[in-house]
This record gives sequence, C-alpha cells and structure tokens, in this order.
Amino acid sequence: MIIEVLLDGDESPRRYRVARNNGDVCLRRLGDKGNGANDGELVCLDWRTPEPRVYSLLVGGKSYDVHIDENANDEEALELHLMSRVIRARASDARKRRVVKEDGGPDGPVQITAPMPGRVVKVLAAEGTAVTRGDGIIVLEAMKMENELKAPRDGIVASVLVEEGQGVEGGALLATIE
Amino acid sequence: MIIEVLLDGDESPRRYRVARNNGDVCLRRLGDKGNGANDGELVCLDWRTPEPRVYSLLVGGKSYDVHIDENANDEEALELHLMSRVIRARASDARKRRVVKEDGGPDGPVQITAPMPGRVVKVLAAEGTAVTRGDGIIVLEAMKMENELKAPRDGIVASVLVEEGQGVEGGALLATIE
Amino acid sequence: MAKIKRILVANRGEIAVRIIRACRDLGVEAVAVYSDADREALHVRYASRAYRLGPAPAAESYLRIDRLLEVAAESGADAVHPGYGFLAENGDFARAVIDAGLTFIGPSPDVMESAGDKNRARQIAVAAGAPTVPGSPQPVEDAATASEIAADLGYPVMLKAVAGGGGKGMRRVDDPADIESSLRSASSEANSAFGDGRVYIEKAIINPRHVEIQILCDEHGNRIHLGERECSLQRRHQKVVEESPSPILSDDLRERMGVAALAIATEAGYTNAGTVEFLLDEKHDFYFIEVNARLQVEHAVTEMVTGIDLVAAQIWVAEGNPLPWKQEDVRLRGAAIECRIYAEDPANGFSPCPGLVEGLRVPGGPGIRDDSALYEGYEVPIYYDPMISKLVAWGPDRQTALSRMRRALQEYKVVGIATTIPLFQRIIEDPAFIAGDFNTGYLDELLQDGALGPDHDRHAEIDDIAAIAAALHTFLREESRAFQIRGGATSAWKISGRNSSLRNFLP
Amino acid sequence: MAKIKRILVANRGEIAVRIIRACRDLGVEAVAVYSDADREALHVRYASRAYRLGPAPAAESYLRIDRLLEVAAESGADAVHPGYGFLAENGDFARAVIDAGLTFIGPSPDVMESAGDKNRARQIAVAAGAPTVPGSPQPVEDAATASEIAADLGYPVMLKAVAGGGGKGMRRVDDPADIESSLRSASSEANSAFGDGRVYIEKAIINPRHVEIQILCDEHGNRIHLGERECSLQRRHQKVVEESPSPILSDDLRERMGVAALAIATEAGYTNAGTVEFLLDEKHDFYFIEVNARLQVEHAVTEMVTGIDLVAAQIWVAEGNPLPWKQEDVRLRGAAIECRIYAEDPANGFSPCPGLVEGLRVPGGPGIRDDSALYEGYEVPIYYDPMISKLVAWGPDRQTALSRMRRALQEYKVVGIATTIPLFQRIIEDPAFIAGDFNTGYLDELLQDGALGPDHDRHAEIDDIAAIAAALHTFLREESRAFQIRGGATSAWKISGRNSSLRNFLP
Repeated sequence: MIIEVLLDGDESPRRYRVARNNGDVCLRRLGDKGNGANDGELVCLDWRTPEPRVYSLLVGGKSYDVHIDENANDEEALELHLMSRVIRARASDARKRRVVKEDGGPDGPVQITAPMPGRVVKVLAAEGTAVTRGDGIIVLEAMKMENELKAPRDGIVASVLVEEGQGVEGGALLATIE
Repeated sequence: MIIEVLLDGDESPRRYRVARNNGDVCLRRLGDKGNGANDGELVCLDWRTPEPRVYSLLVGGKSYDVHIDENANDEEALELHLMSRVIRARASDARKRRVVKEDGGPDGPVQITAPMPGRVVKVLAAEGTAVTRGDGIIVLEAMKMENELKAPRDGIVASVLVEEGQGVEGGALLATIE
Repeated sequence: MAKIKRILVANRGEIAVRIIRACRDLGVEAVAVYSDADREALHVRYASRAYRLGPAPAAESYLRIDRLLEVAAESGADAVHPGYGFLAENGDFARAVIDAGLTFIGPSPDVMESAGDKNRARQIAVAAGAPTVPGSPQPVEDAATASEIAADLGYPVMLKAVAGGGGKGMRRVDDPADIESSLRSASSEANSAFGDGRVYIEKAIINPRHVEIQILCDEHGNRIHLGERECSLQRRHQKVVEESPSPILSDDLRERMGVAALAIATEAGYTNAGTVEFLLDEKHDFYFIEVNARLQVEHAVTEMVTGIDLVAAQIWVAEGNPLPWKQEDVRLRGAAIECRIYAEDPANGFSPCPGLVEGLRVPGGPGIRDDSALYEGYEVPIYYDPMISKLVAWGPDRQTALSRMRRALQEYKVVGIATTIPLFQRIIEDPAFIAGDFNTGYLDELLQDGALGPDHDRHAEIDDIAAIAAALHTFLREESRAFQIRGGATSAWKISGRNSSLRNFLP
Repeated sequence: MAKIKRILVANRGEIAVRIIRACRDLGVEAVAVYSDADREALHVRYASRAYRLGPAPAAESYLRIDRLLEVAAESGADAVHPGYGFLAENGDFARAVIDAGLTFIGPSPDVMESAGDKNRARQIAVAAGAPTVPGSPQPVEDAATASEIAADLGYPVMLKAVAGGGGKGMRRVDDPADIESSLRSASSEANSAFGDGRVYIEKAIINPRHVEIQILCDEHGNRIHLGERECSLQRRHQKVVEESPSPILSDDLRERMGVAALAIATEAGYTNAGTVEFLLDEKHDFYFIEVNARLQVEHAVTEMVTGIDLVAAQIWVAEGNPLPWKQEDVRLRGAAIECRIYAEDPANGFSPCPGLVEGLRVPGGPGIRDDSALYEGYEVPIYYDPMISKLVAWGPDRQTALSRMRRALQEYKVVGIATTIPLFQRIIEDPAFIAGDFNTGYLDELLQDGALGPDHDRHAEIDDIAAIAAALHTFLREESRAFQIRGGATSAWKISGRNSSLRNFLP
C-alpha cells in the first residue's frame, strides 16, 4: 500500500510503501516521483497500541508515545500529539485518494458545519464572496463564547444556509465553499 | 424478579422484588417468608453507570458511588466497594438459583483452581481429609510469594490432582472438595 | 458561631469537586447540587448528598437562588459555599443564605457589593492610602469633560465601563482626536453588554503585569496576606497561566503590596478569603484595580507555596474562629504554576469542544497536583464554562516547577475532546516566558505570531516520526477495513502489534 | 566529574517511572530497559529511549548485568540508576558499571557491600558510637555457646540469619529450653533461603517501632539527614504504610538519631542517598539495625515534608557536586503518609492479582501524590513484585495528611484487579493507628483479629445500600441477558439508567 502523508506546513506529501512482512509492519519512504529512486531505508516498526488511539513506537532505540486523533468528519485529517508538539497532517491510501479526487473529494465543495449547538452571531462572508483559507465565514456563539468558523481552503462561498440570530443544532450545515 | 442477596457475615439472605416501572428500576424488600407480609417501602432507584462496573446511586438524598466486581468464575459472588468499605455478597435470581441448586450448584463439589501460573510448594490436605471453611489446602508460589489456597466451605477433600514441586498454569484444577 | 457540619456547595465542575474534597478532609458533609446535564458529574458522585436543581441551562439550575435555598433546607445544610462564578459574588444570594439562618462562606453581602462596584472599591482603596490608577473615579457624561480629564492625565488613557468586566466597554485612546468617538463606542458597547452605558477614564498603564495578593481575614480583625500570584498570562483579558511567587517581585515589593492589600481589607471591613488585584508597571510601581470577594480559580498555587488549604481556611473563618496564623507564620516555599485546562481547541480559534472523554491519563509524580472534574467516560456538557481541570506543578524553585509542568503536560492525555494542553506546551517552551519576561499583552501577541501554527519551530525528528505514525495508522485502518476483522479494529491492531516485539531493519 | 546527560534506569514499574520523571525534570535523557512482559509498560513509554533486555523472568532480563552493560553502551548512557530491588544493592553490578566508565548513581560498591553484610555494618555502627541491639556480632556455631550468650543478654532473644532479610531464618526465643531447637530450625531455614546457614543472636527488643533516618552525602565529606520515616506498619516484616515525621519523635530524639545516622555514614565513608534503620523501644531508646545503601520505596514521604527531590539529589551528588544544603537548611513542613498499593487481594490471604486494569480513576486534589505505573489498559504482569503504586498524602499536620489519604483512597478506583486499597481503608480508620499508638507487631495483630473479615464493624446504612446495589446489578444482568440487547450489556444498562433521572418513591 502506498500511503501519502502531508504534514501541515509542508509543500508536498511524503510517500511511504507500507506492507506486512511476516506479521511485522514495514515501511520504506519513497522518492518524490515514486519511481523507486531515492528510496529510504526499509524500517520494520516496533509498535504497540497500549491505550486507545495511542501508539508506542520504538525507532532506532528511541521511544515515542504518539496520540493520534482523527477528525470526526474526515478520517484522513489527523492530529498527532508527540513530544509536547501537535502536528496536523493529511494521510491517505494513495490509490484510494485518487479515486476520491475524481469523485470531487477534497478539492470539491467543502461544508461548514456547526461543531456544537449554538447561535449564529454573524455571517462574515456572503454568498459569492471569494475567500482564502483561514478567512472567517460564520461566527457561532456556544458555551458562552464566540467561535469563528473559518474557510478550510481557498474558494467561493457557494451557499450560506443560516441567518444571523438563528439557533442551530450541532452538526448543522451552515455554508458551503466551492 | 425476586433477587436474593446474602451479605457476607449475615445469617440469612435479604429478598427483593425488582421490576421495571415505566423505565425506572424499582425494588421492594420482602419479608423473610416472601409472603408479602412485612414488605418494605417501594423504592424507584436513581442510578447511573458513569464508569464500567461503577454505579452512582442517589437514595434519600444521599449519594453513593458503588463499584461492583463479579468473581470471574462465579457471577453470583460479588465484591462491593462503597464508603471505604468492602462488602462481599452473593446475589442471585431466586428462581434461577433454585434450579442451579437442584443441579448440584453451590452446595455441590467445589473446585480449587490456581489463580495464576505458579509452582505447588505444599499440599496441606491429602485426599479424604475433612476440612472446614478457611482451612489451607494447597500452597502455591507465584510472583515471588507463597499463597495459601483455602477451602471455600466445609467438606471432604475428594481429590488432589497435583504434587508438591509441580508447575501449574493459571486456572489449572488443583483439588476438589465435596 | 457553631461548627459547620454540612455544606451545600452551590457550584459544579472542578471547583465543586475541590470544595467537596476540603469538606471530606475536614470531616464535614458536602451536599452537591446538579442540573440535568450533571447527574453523572464527579461532584455529584463525590459528595455525601446530591440534589437536582433543574434543567441544564444555568439560569434554570445553578443560578436559581430559590432552588438552592430549598435544597439547603431539604438537605439540612448549615452553610453554603458558592465557589467561583455563578452566584459567588451575588450579594442577594449571600443575603438570602444568611436570612435563611445559614452561614455564607465568604465575605459579608455588603462588602461583596462594595467590592463589585468599581467606583466604591476605588474609593475604599484611596481611603486606605493604596495607589490607584490615576483617573476619574466618576463616570464621565460628555466628550468635553472626557477630553479635559484625558489631557490632565496625559495620553494614552483607558475608557472603562463602570459595570464592566472581561474587556467589554474598554477602549485605549492614544490620540486626543479619538476621545469623542471612543467614548461613544465604549459607552454603546457597555450599554449593550451590561445595560449600563456609564464609562470612566483612567490613565493607561503601559505593558502592565497583573499581580494579585491573596488575603485571609477573620471576624476578629486579624488579617494576613499569603503572598502574590502572577497572573499576567491572559488571553483576551482571561487568565490562562498563573504562578506564585511572581518571577519579578522582590521581598520588599511583596511586603509593600501585601501591606496595601491589607489596608484595603481593613478599610472595607473584609472577612474570609479574598484577592486584591494590582497592575504593576515597568518601573514596578503598583496600582490597585479591584477586589475579588471570593475564592479564585488560581488559589491552588498559593496553597502549594504556603502549605495553607484556602478552602479549609474559609470554612474555619466562616465558623467564627480566629485565624490560626500570624503574618510571620506565612512562609513561601518554592514556586508553583497553574495551567487552566479548557475543553477548547487552540488550533481552531479556541472553539469549545464539549463531548465524551474516551480516554484519560492523568499525570503524577513529584510536585504535581491535578484539580479536575474529569474521569474516563465523562461527557463534558455544552452548557457551562469549558474549564475542565487545573493542573498545578510545584518545585523548590521556578525552574523546577516549570520542568515538572512541562513533564506533566506531556503525560496528560485526554482522548476524545480537544483541550488547551498544546497551548501550554507552547508557552512553557517560550524563552520570554521561561525568563519571566512578559506582561498582560504577551500571550495575545504570541498567539498572533502564529505560535500554534504549522510553521512554528519545525523539528525534523518529530516530523519524521509523525509522518511514520500517520502512515502506520492509515495502513492499519485500511488493512482492518479490508480484512473486516470481527471485534473491532483496535483489538486486531493490538494483536498485530504483539507479533512485532523485535525491532528489525530488513534490507 | 562531568554533568550526566543520559541515565540508564536499570529497573521497571513505578520506581522506573519515578526516576524517569526526575530525569525529565532535570533535562536529562532517560534510557528504559524492558523484558518481553514490559514492552507496553509506562516506563518504556515515558523514557526517551528503550531497549529490550530479554524474556520475562527477571533472571533473564532485569538481573542480567551483561545485558544491562550492553544496553548502556549501545544507548550511549553515561550513568546508571539502579532504583530499588533487582541489582540495586549488588556490588558486582555497581563495580561493573564503574569499570565500564559510567557513573553509578549510588554509594561506592565497597560501601554497598559493607552495608549489605550485617556483621560488618554492625561493626561500623559500634565504631561510630551508635547504639546497637545488644548481642553477638559473630555467628554462633553451637547450642552451648548460644545458650551462654542468650543467658548473658537475658531472654527474650532473637536469632537472625547473617545473610538474611525479610524475616527468613529469624526466630524469637522466650524460653532457655527452646534455644537449641530454635537455633537448628533458624539455621536450616536460613540455609535453604540464602545458601548460608549462619545465625547470630541479639537481645529481642520488645514491641519496637521501626524508625529510619534518610541521609544524603556528597563526595566532599558533606553529610546531612532529612529527618525520619516511621515504618512500623509491617505485614510479615514488609513495610506497608510509612510516614514522616514519626508521630512520637521529639525534636531532641530526631536530632540524636540523625547525629547517630550521620556518624555511621561518616565511619562508613558513605556517599549518595541512603537510609539508616533503627529500632525504637518502649522507653524511646534506639538501636541501629542496618543501612539500606540505595533509594527506598518510602522516599516520597521525606520529599513531601522536606521539599527535596531525592532522586534529583542523587543525580546531583553522583555528578560530583557538593550538597547545596546544610543541615540547618533542611526544614520539615507538615506530615506525609504513604500507602504501598499492591496488586494483591487482602480478602484472600494477600494472593497476588496480576491482570488487566480495565478501569482506573486516580485521586487528585490538594496534598495528593500518586507515583504509579498504572494506566487504563495496562496488564500487571505475573513475573515481578506486585507493587503497582505508591499513594502519598501530605497535610500541614498528621491529622490532615490522614484525612486526605482517607479521601484519596476512596477516590482511587482500580477496576479489573484486586488491590490492597481496602487494607489501607481499614488501617486508616483504626483508632490505634490514628493515635499513632502502634509498633511493628500492630498490623499482623490487626489482621489476625479479622480486621478485613465480614463481621468487622457492620454498618446498617452501608449494608442496606450494598444489598440494594447487588440486587440492582443482578436484576440488570439478568434483564439484559433476557433481552439479548445488541452492543453489550454495559451500554444497554447505561441507556436504561438515563431514563430514570428523577428519583421517585412510588406507593
């Protein structure tokens, strides 16, 4: 299986060939072109899952405790906690990912949903607005605080489904970006 | 359902009629003869299970956190932890319990098994010995310590299946008492 | 007054648990109250008694004075501890408790109301001879007066809401030309936030630190202070990290601030525990800002360095007992730091993250104290303040306290909900923070600088391991999906892992 | 000597975690070692590096000096901390570590061996002018000599194995007629336990307390003591509960015992941390018994009252640094108590209970420290000592420390395996313990009296609730069995419970 991992802040993904080898999981980092050139060392991982979502890895004598959270709506979006750092990443089966792309996956429309029940305080970007990643779209008040919901990627605000002052359920679709 | 609860140290069991009542679980303590005379107040319990094996009970305004362990080999044998005390008890569906008894249940032969892997250091009671509850039957060494396995009730040692010095697996049958 | 036997804890969450623990330590019964969202909360389970107040919204449960008094009567409580937040500084509540013949564990209602009124509190401080921020003690009505006062004080000045708090209705004015428009907008904001548009003017203190003095006063006129807390690490005027002692206070300055705080307490006729808050400017001159007439979130750092249990002391004093300590008995040992852990996602604009705590590993070992309301299986409700735990580290010196906090943050695992732990991990590695070189603007600046962004301080080893772990995780998920292994993916993974107990580097 | 950068922790379990935490606090790298039974153990996960030693049995892993030295070399460690148990007092191991050019964090091998030899240790104590238990410093060979010595000392006397420890080869003789048979059986037991049948005679101290002095010595001749630990609560000669200070020591007696301990340390040329153990008789006369040339299980109570991190101090001293404290800098604040929590079932003859920790709730709040190796999902292995956690409570006085311990024990939930927590809950409510009125025989007597039996201190309210809970539990189990609800009984029960949020008393 070829797994692509894009660390948040990196320009291009890292590519790994991952396979079972007599029960072990072994992986090799591939060159950017995936043609076998520039391939890394084959590493058979010493790993355990002592607690849910926590991997204990021993690599080159070093011990790492890695806690991985998947985004509830997007299993490819990972948040990794290790060595007092948080690294966000996207990781996917490369073949599967290409299929998804053709279906209009990650590059297709993106939905902005309410992370919890609350009240829409402000709509920051009307339908038709061009937005860049990180721009605020909607301000939601919940748990006594205002939360700005941001554009996860560049695009155009295709629809806004709520009005200011409206109460919404958790998970409710608020807007889409194309 | 009639539930019988015998607290360790008590002479006779307490008997409760337990039933659903519009979703609630309600119970009433019965008189010793179970004829409805001397019955206690009907109590509909305010209970939750916030953690595995832990019940949060609110009774008469008081809050109790009760942790209940079942014996792995005998689900009717309970160990209850509450208010810094440990109470051991036997609790069973009265109807079911009678059936078991006829089959030769709790009053029938009792097996002494190894609670963990170890080595038999000493056999304290040979076959045919009359024993009373609490008498040592076998000394097992495990985790660097000697553990005396005791007779859970009065009876005769019907069989001893191990010899001194023998290594045994966890759960191995060591002796029976009839 | 008689010994208190049964305390109604009119609060929830970690502070209710904290107070219940003090009750247990003293052999006093604790009565918990709960809303429908909190039936399984730890404070209900740890209390001796527990009573339902009402539906989940605070206005229908924790803020209902009538229900609280009913429960106090029904449960036979003889005292009430308000915690902080909710009704903790509500004079009407304190008065109702006292009128019902119960002991209110806190200052008297009148003192509480004086402390809550900014103007009145300032007058008390002035009368006590404590330095206050230069400015008008009275609300200003028109722009002309405002201009005049501001010119007298010298720019920059601050406009502040009389009824205010939390930064609402607050404006800094640097240019005389802006005074009129700023006054208008501050007043309008204050009016919509508090229903009271009155605004007053103070000289702006440049790059201040927030340093506060913990005081403890009995009903016999004995008053002591327990040193200071450094609370300059604030996000949008909310304290985030606190420590004691302050990394910059000299013994002399501590003494002078303590004396000022006690003078204010004397002037106010203050009883029980309280906090006198000051701003400290770059020349280390200090200015009174307000009195918090209650226990504070950050009280634990004072407890760690003084060895004094503040909640137990509150109860002792509320019983009418004289303080068992004189000022010279209060000795600070070492240093303590607290991180307020919130169920918020710092990577996502600190949006609240209520939900199920699926996994929990609490840090331990030397110097670590965890005051939390969490357990594995607990569901953080959406209705209340999202603070879920206060993690405190003590060390014989500040450096050791920080090291232990760093270690504890790394050990702390809350699975299932996002928390602000990553924020603290970032702060505690920041050179300015480690050097003690910060003020109340520090944290907002740090966050603006992308301190939690993807490009912060990349580390090749961490990146490599993160990428490998992400690849492994994805491989295992896809593999288990392909195999459709019965019993759930996790257990299948665990079995797979066990086969690979030897680390191999194959060709 | 140079600063230590990377420490191999030659141990496992809670003490390995404790040492790794000290390393993190100091910014030193920690190298863990593990057997096949410990790959998922917390010490492996919290260390910077981790290396496999071998199969699960200690003889094939944690006791293999050759493998430990290989790992030290491979990992680039520059020092070794032995913890306690395993090789902690093995002179050959310490020597091998030093010969490999590494720093051994502990006393020198020679001093360690002197301390380990009862006769030699006794000679050192005598030379230092410390009081010792009256008796023969030499092994006795025949019954006639034994009779003579015993008559001189006066009965009762103790026979003790020269090589002994843990009560093996130990006999108390009350009657001169028994001396010959007791000598024979003690010698035979010692021979089978230690391969060394030599026995010596001491006067029996009646109803002694076990009180020990913590010492800390650098390589420059500076030596301090850190007060005492009261360790009289023992089950079969194993410490179970320890506290500092002792509830009965006067300042004067503490001073005299400390001086005696330091005199012994001086005579022995002792360096690093160590403990000098004494018996204290009913007249408060004290007698040297032995030196423990290592960190002790109960070190945390001393840390809590002195504020000194003993593991950090061990590393500091091992680097060749002078002690940063003089005797007058050591101040005891408050009181601390420790419970050694074992995976043993106190209701079943303390039989070990290894297995899976299915649920875990760790106590918190003021004054509580948990030094444990547990996490939810951890499997306590069968191969090693079953101690899984040391729970420590501190308070400004002994009474508060005990209250906090009582509270913490009630909060502590370990689901899936039996622990000795119920034993401590019993002890901490015992009037003699609360009064500080106990000696080394106290606990065995308490247990003989059926302290954990069903008839102890019945309480109608607890019995009622226990019976109701047992009935509820059984009803729900049978009901869920009848319904065959998908998704497991637990989740079905949880749903059922949620329907009953109102407490009703129906007719």
